[in-house]
Amino acid sequence: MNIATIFEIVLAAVVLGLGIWTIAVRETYSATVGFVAYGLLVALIWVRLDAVDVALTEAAIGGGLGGVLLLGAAARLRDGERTVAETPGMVTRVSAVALSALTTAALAGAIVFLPDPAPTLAPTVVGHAWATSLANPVTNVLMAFRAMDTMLEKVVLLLSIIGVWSLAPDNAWGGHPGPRHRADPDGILVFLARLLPPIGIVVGIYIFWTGANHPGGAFQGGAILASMWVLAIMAGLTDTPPVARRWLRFVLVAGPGLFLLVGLGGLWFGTAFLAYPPALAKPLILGIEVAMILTIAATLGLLLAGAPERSVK
Amino acid sequence: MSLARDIITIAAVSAGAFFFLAGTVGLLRFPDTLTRLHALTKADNLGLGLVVLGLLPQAGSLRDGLKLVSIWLLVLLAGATVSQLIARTARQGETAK
Amino acid sequence: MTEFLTAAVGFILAMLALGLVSILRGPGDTDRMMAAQLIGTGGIAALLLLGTVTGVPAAVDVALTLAVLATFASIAFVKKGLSSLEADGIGSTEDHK
Amino acid sequence: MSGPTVFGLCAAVAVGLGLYGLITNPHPLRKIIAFNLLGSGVFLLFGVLGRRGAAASVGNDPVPQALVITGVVVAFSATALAIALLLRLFQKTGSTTLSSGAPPNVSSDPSGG
Repeated sequence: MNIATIFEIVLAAVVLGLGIWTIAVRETYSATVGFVAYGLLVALIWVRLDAVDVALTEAAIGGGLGGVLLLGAAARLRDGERTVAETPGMVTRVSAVALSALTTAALAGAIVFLPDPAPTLAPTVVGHAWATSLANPVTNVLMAFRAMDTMLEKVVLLLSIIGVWSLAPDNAWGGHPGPRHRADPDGILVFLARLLPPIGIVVGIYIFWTGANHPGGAFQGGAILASMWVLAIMAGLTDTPPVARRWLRFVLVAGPGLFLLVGLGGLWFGTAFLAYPPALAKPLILGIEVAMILTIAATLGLLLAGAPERSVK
Repeated sequence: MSLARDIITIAAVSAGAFFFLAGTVGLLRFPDTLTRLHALTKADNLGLGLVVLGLLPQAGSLRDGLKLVSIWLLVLLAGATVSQLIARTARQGETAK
Repeated sequence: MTEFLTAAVGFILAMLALGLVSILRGPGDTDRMMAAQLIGTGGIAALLLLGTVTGVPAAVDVALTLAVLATFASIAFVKKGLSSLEADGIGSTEDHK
Repeated sequence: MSGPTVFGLCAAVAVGLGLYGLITNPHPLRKIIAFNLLGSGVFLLFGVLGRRGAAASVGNDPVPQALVITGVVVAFSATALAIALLLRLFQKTGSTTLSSGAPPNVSSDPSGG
């Protein structure tokens, strides 16, 4: 057993310890904090598995935005904690343990006994990289070889924002999501909210731009941009826009819309839906990604803000 | 030359790890929020700074080195602001009791 | 060199876990607010070292992302923790002035 | 025991933990967290299998990686929708319980929704 394996066991143990904490601890707020820590450390496992694209996504979502989303809910639901009393009985508990143990055993068996090396599509992906002239194989899969999945994923984002908005009470329909934050204009929070976003926006665009040839991409970059927007909102520098605004809705559909147009263009001029002509592949993909990073940033920020709560005055 | 670089790395990263240790001991031993905050921010920022310093000789290019330093500066900025906010909250919580 | 750096990552991870134990156990919510800060710094240090060990230069980009988002998460921790404290009439540091 | 195997076993346990929390924890927000834990375990399994399928100078099979990235995004949007539903339920009834036996408190809805 060498030192690398020991390190891997330590990492897995810490991550699992946080998982157990998240499930077992009594208070919801503590569980949320535990889950944020879990999400950040899982990013380390992904780096160790040589999947840096996923590590970036996990750091942005699992640790950053997802954590903030859960935390906000935990803070607002704190008063409701007392009303939950009905804990499951002994029988439910024991059968849940049995079911979970069985699932874990089956998955562990699959990990131990499945063939190594596993069947792979990596050579096919690398072999067809010429078609897009992008060097990052994951971006190639996301934007070209399985572009349909990515387009539908953006549609899922759009559907969920529609779902969230439709939960607004009647008097706030089409209004501002979330509470209006106010802060001391000379305070330290406002200072940070003025200083950090320019840096964050540069980092976001860098992560997006480098995604063509190295790990990164529109989603990870968009998540960073969204977090900077929400930071400015939390510091009271700006307010969430009323969801009925036309420009906002245009931004939200720009990414999937352009994707769909390019896809239909492929059907019209070329051979198949979403087939890019090889000479135009790179500019087309970049164009879609630029539209998408704006859409993603707006969507993620609004998902964090939640349902509209205040009507437009 | 590479030996000298490795020695710098080992020395700085060890010192950084020591500060992480000191921070954790502080977190475990100090009695109240403000002192624990002190332990956390001082030790972590210095610890990360030393780790970054240790990794600089191993960086492949100038750009990578600049990225490393800018990460440290970002964390310093964040640490300074967030610990201010936490400390204020803690103090107000105390006076209100 | 690789062995040393791997050991350093393991050590920092262990310190991170210990620090988390003390923070998560901590009596008040102000203690728990430090969690994001601690994971941010420790996680970034571990990532940078790990990137050098594994030979994944892009790990620096992950650390950069983490630096920005951990700052954001820490602010949100304080803000959200604050808004729940305000319900009890405590703590109105930055809000409502 | 190689590195990916360690993480694979870790992922299997995470799935089990998430499943257990999803079934036994009465608080809906805890159920959401448990479900996310379960999902993250499944994603890790993908990553471990992709690592085993590493070939052609790629450290990890890009196809499962792309699947996982899509999955993370979808999981995030589902979580956001679930939390919005939960907050609205809390706003409307003043409680977060899902059981129909609990006394509803509808009259206390200030928003008139």
